[in-house]
Amino acid sequence: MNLFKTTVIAAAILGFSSLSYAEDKPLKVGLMLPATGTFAALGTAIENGFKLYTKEQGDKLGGRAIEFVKVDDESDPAKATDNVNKLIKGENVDILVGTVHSGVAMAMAKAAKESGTILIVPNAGAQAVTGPMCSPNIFRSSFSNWQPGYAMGEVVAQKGHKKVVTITWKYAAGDESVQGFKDGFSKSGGEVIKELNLPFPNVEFQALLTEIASLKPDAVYTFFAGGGAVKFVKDYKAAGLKDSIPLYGAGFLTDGTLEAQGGDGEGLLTTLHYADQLDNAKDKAFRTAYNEAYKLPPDVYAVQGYDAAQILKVGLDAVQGDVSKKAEFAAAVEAAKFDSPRGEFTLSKAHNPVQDIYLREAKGKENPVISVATKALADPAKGCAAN
Amino acid sequence: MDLSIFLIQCLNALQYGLLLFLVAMGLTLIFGIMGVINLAHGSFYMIGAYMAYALSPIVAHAFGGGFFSVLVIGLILAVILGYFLEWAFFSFLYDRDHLQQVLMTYGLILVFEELRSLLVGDDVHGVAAPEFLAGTIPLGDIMTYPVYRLFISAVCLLLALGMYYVFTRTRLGMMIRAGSTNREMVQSLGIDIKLLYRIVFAAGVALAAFAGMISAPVSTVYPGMGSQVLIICFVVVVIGGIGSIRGAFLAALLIGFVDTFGKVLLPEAAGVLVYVLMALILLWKPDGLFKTS
Amino acid sequence: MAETLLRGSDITQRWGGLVAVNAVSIELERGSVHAVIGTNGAGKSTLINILSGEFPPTEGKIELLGQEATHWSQAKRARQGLGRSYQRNTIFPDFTVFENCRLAAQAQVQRPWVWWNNAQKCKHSVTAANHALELAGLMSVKERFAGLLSHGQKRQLEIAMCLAIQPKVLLLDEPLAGMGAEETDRMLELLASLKRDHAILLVEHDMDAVFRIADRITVMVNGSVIASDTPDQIRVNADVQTAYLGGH
Amino acid sequence: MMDKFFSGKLLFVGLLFAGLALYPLVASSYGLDLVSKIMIYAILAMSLELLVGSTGLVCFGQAAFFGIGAYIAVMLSPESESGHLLWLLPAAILAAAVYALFVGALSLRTKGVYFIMVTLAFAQMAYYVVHDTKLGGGTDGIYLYFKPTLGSILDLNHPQVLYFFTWVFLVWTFIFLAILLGSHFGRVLAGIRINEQRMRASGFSTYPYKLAAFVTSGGIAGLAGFLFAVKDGFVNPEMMSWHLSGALLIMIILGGLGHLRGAIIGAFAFVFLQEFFKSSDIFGAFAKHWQLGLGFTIIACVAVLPKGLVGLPEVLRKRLYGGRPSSDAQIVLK
Repeated sequence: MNLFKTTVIAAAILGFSSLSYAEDKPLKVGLMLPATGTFAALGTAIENGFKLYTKEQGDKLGGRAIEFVKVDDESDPAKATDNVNKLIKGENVDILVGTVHSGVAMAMAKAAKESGTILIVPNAGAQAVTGPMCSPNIFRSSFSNWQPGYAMGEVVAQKGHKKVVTITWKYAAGDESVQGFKDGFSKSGGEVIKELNLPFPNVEFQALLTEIASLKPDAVYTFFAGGGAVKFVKDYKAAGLKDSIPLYGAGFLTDGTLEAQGGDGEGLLTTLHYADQLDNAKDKAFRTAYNEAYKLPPDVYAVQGYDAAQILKVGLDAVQGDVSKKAEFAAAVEAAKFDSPRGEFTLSKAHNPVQDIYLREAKGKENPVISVATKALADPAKGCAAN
Repeated sequence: MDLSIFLIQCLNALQYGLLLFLVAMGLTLIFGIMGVINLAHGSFYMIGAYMAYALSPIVAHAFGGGFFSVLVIGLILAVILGYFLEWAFFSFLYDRDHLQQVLMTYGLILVFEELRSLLVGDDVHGVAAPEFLAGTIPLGDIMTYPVYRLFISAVCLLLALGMYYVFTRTRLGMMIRAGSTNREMVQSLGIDIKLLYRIVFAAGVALAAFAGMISAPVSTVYPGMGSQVLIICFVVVVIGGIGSIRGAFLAALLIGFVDTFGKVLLPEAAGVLVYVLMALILLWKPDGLFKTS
Repeated sequence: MAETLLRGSDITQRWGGLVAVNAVSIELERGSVHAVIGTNGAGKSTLINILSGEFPPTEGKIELLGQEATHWSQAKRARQGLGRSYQRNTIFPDFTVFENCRLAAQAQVQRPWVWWNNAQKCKHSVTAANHALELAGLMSVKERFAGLLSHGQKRQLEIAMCLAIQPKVLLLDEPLAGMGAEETDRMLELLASLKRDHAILLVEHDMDAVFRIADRITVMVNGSVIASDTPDQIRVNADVQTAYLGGH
Repeated sequence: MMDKFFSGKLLFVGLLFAGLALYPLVASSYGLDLVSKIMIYAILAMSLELLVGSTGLVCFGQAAFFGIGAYIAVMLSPESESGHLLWLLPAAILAAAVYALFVGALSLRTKGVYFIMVTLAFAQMAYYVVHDTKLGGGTDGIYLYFKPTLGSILDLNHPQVLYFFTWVFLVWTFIFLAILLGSHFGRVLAGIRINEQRMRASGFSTYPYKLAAFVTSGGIAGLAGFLFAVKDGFVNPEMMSWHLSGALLIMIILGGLGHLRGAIIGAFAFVFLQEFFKSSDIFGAFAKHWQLGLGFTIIACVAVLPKGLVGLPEVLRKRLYGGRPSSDAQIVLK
C-alpha cells in the first residue's frame, strides 16, 4: 500500500486518529464478515452483493462516496466484541454491516446498540437481534430463523402430514428454526413427535437416521447449512429414507450445496425468502449483473448483501448522508418498500424483513420456486419493545 | 428400540468407530513413536480429502480417471509431503522441548488452511464414490445401507491388520518399536534413526491423507474439516494408550458405540459423553487402555 | 548392640507372577554400612525402592526409627529421616549447587502458605544446605550450575542432597557408578565419615569398594537373600561363591 | 554478570508496565480496547505459565476456568442494575478455583500427555454444559447489561477506568506470581517441574503442591474471565473452546516458557501479529489470508528462537558479537 495509508495506520495505532469526518468525507462502511473458516464463502457472496449495489449507485450513497473497511470475524464469537470495536472505535465507521454467524451478530448488535452506530445484518438469523436486542439503529436484510421454519410448518401441514420428526444441530439457529416449524405446523393440527439433535458441528448422522427409520414419521423437517447440509442430504438418501419419508427443510439445506450433494438433493422441498426462476424483472437484472461482475451465479447470501446496501441507501437518502440523524434514518427505512431480487419486502417495527417465503423444489443445481408458501410473513419479534 | 433397530445401530457404531480408527491411526503412529504432538494431523486429513476432490478431474484427464488411481497418486503425493515436512520442519526439533513441536504444528495448521483457501477456494464440495461401490443394500423394512460405508469398514480392518503385521512381524516394525522406547539404543545398533523418523512421519502423513481421501465421499469436503477431527483423534489415541495400535482400535470402537447410542438415548448429553468417557477411562487407567512399555 | 534405625521384615514384592523380592529381612544400624550386592535383576533396586517408599511391598513390614512405617508415603519417610540417592542423577541441572541442596533442605520446614517470603531467606534451609555441602566437600563449587559439574561431582551432589534433609538413614543406589578411581576414593572417604551418625544401606556393583567399606554384606539372588554376614565371612561363603562371585 | 542480567529483566518489565500505564494518554479508544484485551490475555497466559512453565503441568483446558469466571460474573449480576464488585469478583475467582480444584484433584492422577488430554476433557465438559443447555444462554451467549460497580468510586463503563482496572490486576498478577515463584511454594513447584521423584525423596508430598498450583492458576484464569466479561459485556460458549486453550499455549511458548514475562510478551506478540497480518492497509486484499503470514511467522519463530521471544536478546547478542558461549543454564530468579 502507499505510504500515506501506512502513516494513517501508524497514527491510528498510536491514537492520533480521532479526526471526525465532515459531510464531504467518504462514508465509511465497516464490513465485518467471515473471510476464513467454514463460512468464508458466504462472507464473500454477501460482500459481492453489497458492492454490486453500491457500484450500481455510482459508488455513492446519500450523496457520499463510500469507503470500505473490512474485518475478518472468523465466525468466532469470543473475538466478536474486539472485532466490532475495531470498526466502531478504531476505524470510526459510519455504518456497520455483518455478519453470518449468529453469536458474532449478537455481539455486534450489543456494540451497535451501545455506540449508536447503524448496523445492518445481512445474514445471521438470530431472533434476539430483532427481538430483545432490537434498536432504532439495527436492521436486518435477511430473515429470522423462525420465518422459513414457520412457512414450512404450514406447507407440511397442507401436504397432509400429521406426525413429523425434526432434526438439527443443537444450537440457537437450529432451535429457532425448529420452533418456527412447530408454530406453523401445530397451528394447522400437526404434531412433532420427536425433536432430534446432535452437537454442533458433528456430522455423524447415521444413528439419528436409524432413529428416524424406527419412528416412521410422515415427514422430516430439518435445518442444516453448509457442509452439514451436504452430508445430511447425502446420508439421508443413502439410508434409503428419501423415498419413504419425505424430507423438508429450511432453504439453506439446498442453497449453494446442490452441486456438492451430487444429485441426492434432487426434488427436495425447502422454504426460503429467495428462490431461483423468480418471475420478476428485478431478479433477472440482478442475476445478469452479478454474473457479469463476478463470473458466478448469485445466491441468497448475495441477495441479502445487495439488499443490505439498498436499506442503507434508503436511509441515507432520507438524511442526505448524515448518519447522526438516526430517527429520520429509521423512519425512512421503516416506511420504505424495497424492490429486492427476492420480490418486494418491507421492514417491520423491529426491523426484520416482512417478506414472502417461497416454497422451492431442488432441480439440478437450482431451487426454482413452486409457489409462495406464506405471503408477507413477519417475525413475531418477541421481546422487542418497538413491536 | 426393537432388536433390528438395535442391530442397525450397532452397525452404525461399528462403522463410525472404524472410520475414527482410520483417521486416528496416523496420529498414533507419529505421536507414539516420535513423541510429536502433531496438531497438524487434521490438516493432513483435510489435505487428503481435498486431494480426492481436486485431483480427480486432473487424473481423469491424464489417465482416464478412476477412484483408485486418484487414491494411489494422492498417497504418493502425501508420502512426498510428509517426507519433505519432516526434513524441513521437524528434523531439527527433536532435541528441543516437546512444546516447541506443538508450536510448529500449530503454525503448519494455519499455513495449510490458507493454502487450501488460496488453491481450492472456500466452497463445500461433494466427492462421488466409485461407480461399483455407489449402491446400497436393504436393511430392515425402510432403511438401506450404503455399500461404500461397508467398503470403508473393510479397508479399515485390512489396514489395522496390516499395521499390526508390520509392527509385530517385520524388521521395520521392530526398529520402529525399539525407536519409540529408546532412541539412543537404536542409534547404537547402527540404525539410522533420522531416516527411521522420516519414514514414520511420512507414513503418518500418508495415513492421515489416505483417511481423508477414502472418507471424502461420505464426509464431503469443506473448510475447517481438519480441526473437527483433530480433537476426537487425540481422544482415540489417548484412550487407547499412546502408540498402541490395538488400543486405538478398541478406543475408536468404544467411542463409536458411546457416540451412536448417546445421540439416541441421551441426546441432551451427546456432546459431552465422549469426554466423560475419556475422563473416566483415564482416571481408571491413567496410561490408557493399552500402555506400550 | 547398636541402635537399629530401619528394619524391613519379610519383604516380598510380586509383579504378577514374578517374585522380584522374596521375604527379605534387613536391618540397618547406626554407625554401620550395610551393603547389598547381587547380579542385575536380583531385586536390589526393588528392595531399595520399597524401603524408601516408592511403592508399598506386596507383603512385609517396615519400621523406621522404631515406628511402623509400612504404609507411610515416601515423602513422610523422608521427613522422618530417610534419605536416598538414585542410580541415575536426580539433581536439578538448572539450579546452582547450593540451591539444589537448599531446596532439598526446605522439605524439613515446609511452609508453602508463606508465599510472600523469598525462599532464599529461609534460615533453616540455608544452614542445612551449607552443612550438607561442607560434608560432601562441594563448598568450592557452591555457586556453579549443577548441570555444569563433572560426573563425580554430580554424584557427590546427589549424596549432598540426601544429607541436606538431615537424615538418619541413607539408602544409596550405586553411588559409585561410572566413577574413576580417584573419584571413588573420595566418595568412599565421604561414606566413611558419614557412617558415624548414620545408618547406611549401600547397593553397589564395585566389589572392591564394597569390601573396603561395608560392615555387613547381604547377597541377593533372584529376589532372595542367600547370605548375610560380615565381609570376611561372605568372602568365604560357598553359596555366594557359586551363585555370585563364581559367576563372574 | 548475573546481577546485570537480572536487573535488565526487571528494568524491561518495569518499563513495560510504565508504558502500559502511560498508554491511555495517547491511545485511541480502539487502541485502549485492544490493549485492555491483550492485558486480560496476558493475565490468563500468566496463569497458564504458572502451570506449564513453572510446574511442568501442560494444561490444555485453561479456557474453561476463564469461561467460568466470565459466566459467573454475568450470571450473578442482577438483570436490571449493577452488581457489586466486591461480591462478584471474588465469586468469579472462587467459582473458577473450585472447578479447578475438582479438575485438578482428578486429572493430577495422570501424567504427561494423558494429563493434557484429561484437562482438555474437563474443559470440553464445561464447554458443552454451557453450549447445549439454556443455563448460560446456549450457543448465542448472554449479555451483561450493567457492569459491576464499587459504590460510586469506580465506573467501569469508562474505557479508561476499565483499562486501569485491568492494568492494576495485570501488575498485581505479575508481582504476586513473581513473589510466589520465589517463595518456598514456588521453589517446590520448580523442583517438581524438573524432577518430581527427587522432590518426593526429599520429603515433599508433591500432589498437594501441584493441586495448589492448579487451583491458584484456575483462580487467576477466573479473574481474567471476570475482566473479560466486564470489558465486553457479552459471554459466549466459544470462550471455553479448546481453540482458546490452544492459543494460550501458543502464546506462552511463543513468549518463552519458564519466564513470567514471557507470558506477557507472548500475549502481546500473538495478538499484534494477528492484527498486523489482518491489516488490509498493509496487505490489501491479501489480508483475507492473514493466517498464512501468521503461520509462517510462528514457524520461523520456532526455527530461530528456541527459547521463545524471551531468548531474542540472547540470539541477537550472539549474532552481533559472534558466538560467545552463554551459560546454558536457566536463571534461578525469575
